[in-house]
Amino acid sequence: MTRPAWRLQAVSALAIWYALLAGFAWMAPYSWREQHREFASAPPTAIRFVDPTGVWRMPFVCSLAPAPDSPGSYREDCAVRHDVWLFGRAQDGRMVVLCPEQPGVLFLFGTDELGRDIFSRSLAGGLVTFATGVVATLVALFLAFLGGSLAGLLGGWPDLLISRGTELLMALPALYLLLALRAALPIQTPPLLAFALAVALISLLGWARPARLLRGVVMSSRGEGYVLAARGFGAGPVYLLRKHIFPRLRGVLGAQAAVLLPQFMLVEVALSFLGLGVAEPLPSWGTMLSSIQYDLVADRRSWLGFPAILLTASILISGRVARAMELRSQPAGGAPRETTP
Amino acid sequence: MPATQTSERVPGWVSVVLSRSLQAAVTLGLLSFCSFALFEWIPGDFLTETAASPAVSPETLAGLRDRYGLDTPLGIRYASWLEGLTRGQLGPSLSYHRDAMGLLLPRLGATVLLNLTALLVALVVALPLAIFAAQNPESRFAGWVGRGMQASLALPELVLVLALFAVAQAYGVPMPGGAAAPADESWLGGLYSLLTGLATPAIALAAGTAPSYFGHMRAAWSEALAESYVIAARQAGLPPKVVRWRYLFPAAANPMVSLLGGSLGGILSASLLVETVTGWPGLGPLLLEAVFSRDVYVVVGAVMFAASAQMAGNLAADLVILRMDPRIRS
Amino acid sequence: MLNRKLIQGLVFKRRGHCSPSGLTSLLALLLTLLPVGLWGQDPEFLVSRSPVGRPGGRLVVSLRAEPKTLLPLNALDASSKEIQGLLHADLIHIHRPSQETRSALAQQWSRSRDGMRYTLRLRRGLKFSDGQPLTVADVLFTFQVLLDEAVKAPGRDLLRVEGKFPTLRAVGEDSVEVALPAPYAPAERLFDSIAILPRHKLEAAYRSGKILEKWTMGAAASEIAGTGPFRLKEYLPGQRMVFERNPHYWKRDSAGVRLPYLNEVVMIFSPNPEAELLRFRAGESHLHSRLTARGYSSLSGLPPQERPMLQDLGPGLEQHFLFFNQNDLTGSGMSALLAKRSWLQDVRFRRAISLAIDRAGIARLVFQGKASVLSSHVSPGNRLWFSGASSLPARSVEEARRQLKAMGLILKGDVLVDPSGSPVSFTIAMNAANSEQRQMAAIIQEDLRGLGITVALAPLEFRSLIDRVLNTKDYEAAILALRDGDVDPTAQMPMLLSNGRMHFWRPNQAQPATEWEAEIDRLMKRQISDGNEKRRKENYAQVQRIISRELPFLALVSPHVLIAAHRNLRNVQPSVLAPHLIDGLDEMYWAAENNKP
Amino acid sequence: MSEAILVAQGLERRYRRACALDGVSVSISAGESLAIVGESGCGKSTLLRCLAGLERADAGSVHFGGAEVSPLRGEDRKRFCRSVQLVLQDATRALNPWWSGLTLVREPLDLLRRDLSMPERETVARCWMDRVGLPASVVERLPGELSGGQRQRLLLARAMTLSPSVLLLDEPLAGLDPPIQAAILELLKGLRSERPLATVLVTHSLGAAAQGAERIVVMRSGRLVEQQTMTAFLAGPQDPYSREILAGWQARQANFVKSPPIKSSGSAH
Repeated sequence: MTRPAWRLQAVSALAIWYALLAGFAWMAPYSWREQHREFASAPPTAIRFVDPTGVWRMPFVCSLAPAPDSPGSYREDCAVRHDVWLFGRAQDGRMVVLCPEQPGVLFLFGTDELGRDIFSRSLAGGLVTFATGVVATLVALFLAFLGGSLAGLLGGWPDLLISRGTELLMALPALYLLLALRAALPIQTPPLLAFALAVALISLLGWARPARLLRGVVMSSRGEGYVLAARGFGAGPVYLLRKHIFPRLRGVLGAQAAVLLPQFMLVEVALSFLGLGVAEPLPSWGTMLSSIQYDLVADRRSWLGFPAILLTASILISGRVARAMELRSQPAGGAPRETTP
Repeated sequence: MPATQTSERVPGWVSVVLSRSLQAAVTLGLLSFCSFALFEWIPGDFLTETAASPAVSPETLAGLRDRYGLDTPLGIRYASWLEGLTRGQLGPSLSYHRDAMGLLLPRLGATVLLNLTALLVALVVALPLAIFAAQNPESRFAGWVGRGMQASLALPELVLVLALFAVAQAYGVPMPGGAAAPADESWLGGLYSLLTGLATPAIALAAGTAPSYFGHMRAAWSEALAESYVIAARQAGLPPKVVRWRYLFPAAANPMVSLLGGSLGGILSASLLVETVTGWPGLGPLLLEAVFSRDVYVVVGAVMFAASAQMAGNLAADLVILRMDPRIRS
Repeated sequence: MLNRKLIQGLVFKRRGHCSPSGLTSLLALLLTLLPVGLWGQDPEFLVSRSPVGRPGGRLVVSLRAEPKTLLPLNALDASSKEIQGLLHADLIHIHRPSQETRSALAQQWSRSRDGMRYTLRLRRGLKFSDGQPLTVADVLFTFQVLLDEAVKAPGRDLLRVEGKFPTLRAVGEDSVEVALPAPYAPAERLFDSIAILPRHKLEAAYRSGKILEKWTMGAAASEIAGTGPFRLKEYLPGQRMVFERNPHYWKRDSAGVRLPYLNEVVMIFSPNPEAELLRFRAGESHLHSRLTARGYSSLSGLPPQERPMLQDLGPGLEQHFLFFNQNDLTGSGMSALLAKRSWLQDVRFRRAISLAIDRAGIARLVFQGKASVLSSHVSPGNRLWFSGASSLPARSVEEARRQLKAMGLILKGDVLVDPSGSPVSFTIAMNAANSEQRQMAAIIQEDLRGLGITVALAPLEFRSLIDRVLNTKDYEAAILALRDGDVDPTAQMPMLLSNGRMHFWRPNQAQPATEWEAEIDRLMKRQISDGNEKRRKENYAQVQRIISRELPFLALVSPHVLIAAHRNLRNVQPSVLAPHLIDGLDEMYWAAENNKP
Repeated sequence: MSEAILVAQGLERRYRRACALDGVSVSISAGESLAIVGESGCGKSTLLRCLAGLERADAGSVHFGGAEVSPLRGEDRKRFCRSVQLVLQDATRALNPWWSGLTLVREPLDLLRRDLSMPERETVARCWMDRVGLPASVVERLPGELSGGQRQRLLLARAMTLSPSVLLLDEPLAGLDPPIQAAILELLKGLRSERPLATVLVTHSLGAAAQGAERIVVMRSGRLVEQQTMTAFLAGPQDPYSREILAGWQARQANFVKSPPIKSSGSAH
């Protein structure tokens, strides 16, 4: 496969992945905040094709009822069947992917402690996690581009200042900045905004590493003969940046974006593990994962790990894009060779 | 020419170290001051929780405030901290009632132990596989190893820790993180408990770094295989073993060494979250606890250690590159 | 995950009222007569009432956090206090399972007729763990240090009665007399957990003003001496502490064997509950006193030959509650809060919210049924003081709607609006590290959505939260938890009195802002100086009634205390009072040889 | 001799410890062709960059048409850039590897001849590419796809688009095969015959210098050791170092009688 085609494929895989996530979140069987308190901690609902008499039927789910003796366990009664429709209409009139006939319930990956559908929450949570990753990546890349190219182009004391500054930022524990931030915000700040600010703050700290990388690229570009030649034609720094350096940076920026996106998504997860993630009832992969930690050990409810699978898949795809982007930082004709034919 | 080169190089090397150390000192100074100032800014201080306890009267609180120097202006506290630093002290831990240095050192040891173990695991797994993959690029196994490494890179540390916990509980494998009590007094029992405690965090960390060693080593090895002097050596009929260890390995080791230098910089900061989640008794849990309890000197001390290690690692990596790359050297 | 128990720090010091039971005095009398001739140099033992056990063995316990200090004077955190119980002993001890006071280092005590003077007689032949004798001088030294203003020991205020401190003097060779500045009903409970310090180890440091720098975690084991059942053997920072049997301990069993039975106790530190549970299940630790409901059910699902001893002790003293900002905010500049004041500070609003909250749902979903619904601030776990006087009206969304309508808050479509037309919405702040409170808040949020009220949640880091509630007062509503150290209502004074610093909803009032707060002040002050237990209980029941009528805070649930111990351990005496298990370590023993590590 | 247009006086330039230029004065007259010869690292390239205004000397000055170069800004600076063009050493690196041949040649025009419209600039660029003998296909090719000689021609074309009065060439022949070297030198000669163009050719090869210049300057460790007309130099240099390199070259000439007169690659050091 040729390089551009491979690159295109990787990028579109990422796009398709998140489009699918968004689409399914839109058509999730349940709302991410709906609490089915009578079905708390329910295991995944099985979609069946064979009824107890051994007859093949259209896909259906059995009627579910809490077991009277122990909380968190449920009994299926397959004498009462509810058909499952692909793309049916839910009670509230929404079009949903998998729709059980009322009053049947269908929890593809079970429910959490409050009886919320994990499948629906994972999809919506993915969007929250993804959005925070994208916001943080954009902010960080913009700052990195600014800082890195300034340091690399100007050299001298601006370079020294920016280089040491980034070192400082990299060493600063971001954690207590976050503590400070949420504590300093007005209490009425909407949770999502507060969280977005926290993420923006992380990216304010996260730009240091890509900035150093970009500075290196700018530095080496600055020493390139063609940049020197352009200066011989009277080119100013803005022209050099725009015409000669930025095209080289573009590939690096793209690769960095693909590297930073999963990194910042993982920051979201880490924040949630420390209890500083997005507030309930808004789901995110981070909050969902941090809340299952104990359950995984205490109960054998492995299906709770569904968001972990989605998260890993997202990072896998991002990694592919990063590698595709790195190839872009080489000219299409291949690097010029020293020898003459 | 070689003579002039060495005489040129040593002063260059020294001057790089000197100027970088000076810059690092300035950065560390700024960093410590920023850390102090940030703590000033965060609402609540060490005594907030004590103040919420009805058992303590306002007079006692004022006394404690005075004893811990919480009302002293920031500048003065910072100055006295710097002064203590010259005597090898990091300031008193408010909750542990002792100098932060004595508190931090054992934890630093644990963190270093964990990171070195993880590094060792990563290298032991990644390098042979990388060499195999480079030597047999067409083999099916190499393809699967490459894919596995990509997956391992994508697997977040925290998810891996969760998975390991789940496995540990499902199969009764005794490998929760952190330090356990040895079952008996013998050194064997101590070692066993140490290893079971190390397993989860070390595996989680190694899984994240091994793919990068694998990738770099595979690339370096295949590049070295294509070098003309290596091809010449093979055509000359040198035994494969000699070619591997005398020709290929040194050539491929170069990028690895600079990569290692870089990862040694993170030896005190790379594992904090994993330590916290698995309960390994390193810097991570202590730092988090100190942040939550506003134990300012412990936090500043830990940050200083981590930042110094980071900068020393960066410097070491640069020096290694300086030494190994003939182009930069001349 | 971390600091999951936000209640850290809100630990109330135990105080209480109880006179020595007749049985104790009789036993003590018998004991003073018996041993003199029989054991010669041996101390005047306290004889355990538990079954006789077999000596030997090693026990591993996991602590949630590392202790911060070995010096009892400095101990503020829960772990340090737990360690203190192993290393040191007090004069009079609150027996945790029965919640009553019992004799400890003080062999017997008497109270003067006016209730102002207590005389405590020490056991004869007491020795510290390093073999040095314990005398009256050590007791006087301990109190001198504790009460010394210059030392600034955090525990000093626990001894404050009516703003003044008691004075001590020696009476004869083996007794001390404690003179209280005012009559104080629960005075005996004051002595619990005041560790008697060895003068020979600490006096020099005290004289040079450096006593608080002694006995840090880095201190050598030989420097530390105490009268507890164990003494320090080894400390590995961040990993574990090892304690060995104190050969000079002052208790024996009824067969004459000196306690403790266990040779060694190892404390390991498991900051995260997952590792703690995994370790316990793997048999690497032997006691678990902080089981969650899930952990409990997972352990009870083990096959019988592996299943540990499990016990649900019922509701503990820990309770979660929701409250609204009732501070007078005029001139504070918090306009958003001021605009909501008219309904946020209305008792009918609180009643409506209380009616709408699904407390049973919280107990069932968040705690898997291992929690009790609260009707007032006194948990049913408080056996001595729970009155049952207040009952909770049944949950009723219709009734809540009626209450809100009566206030002039009406539904417009799906949204409840106040008379000025702006929607009724507020933010609940809670401890970010406490996942249970986050879930409670999510349930409340969903419940109130049914009333048309939009609730936002703001998880805050714990100290920031406390700072907001008590200092800046910039919050609308908050969920907090309290865990009382003792059952006596005196422990609640700083919260119940209107000038109290812990009067969460409106702290430090110069004058009681409302008539009912003034009434509570009067009742609480009356009960403290009253020697008559029945009248005290009546007064306190009245306080409970007022609280459930005015609802300054909405008590939600009280989680059950769930404990587990290795199935071969005997003499395990769990209690709802903290520490739930390790207070009885001196009497615990291993039943079978094969579990003696 | 016509008037001097580019004059350097007492140039000094230091890098860290090493001294690249140590009091160099040289003047270039309109239309003349000058060769600067010396071994690698003697400061030739630094001198050239100082002359082109790309580097500032630590001491001394460069004057162009009577005005000092380093303080020039704005339009004056542009005028100077148009008049004095530098063709950089190492054609591989002097060309942006992402740009096509035409864009590369057009770049100086884009920067300095905004007065021309885009089609006009393209016409000029194509015209020059044609003049230096590049095939039409180069227009769309990337530098990585060209041969070394083609790249060198591209550089020449690009410098010539501005019709400069001084062309500074830094080792234009390095790494090229002898026939191509000769062709490039021929091309230069042709260019000079068409217009008033002064060329400064920096090289370490005496043969190239002898072929491509009328006057020669010999440099050694940052100093000028000899300044002569080419004929006088070939007849008998004054400086012992110059004599040494001339002798070395002549000896090699004798060894390869049959080979073309310019034999350079890499044997001078």
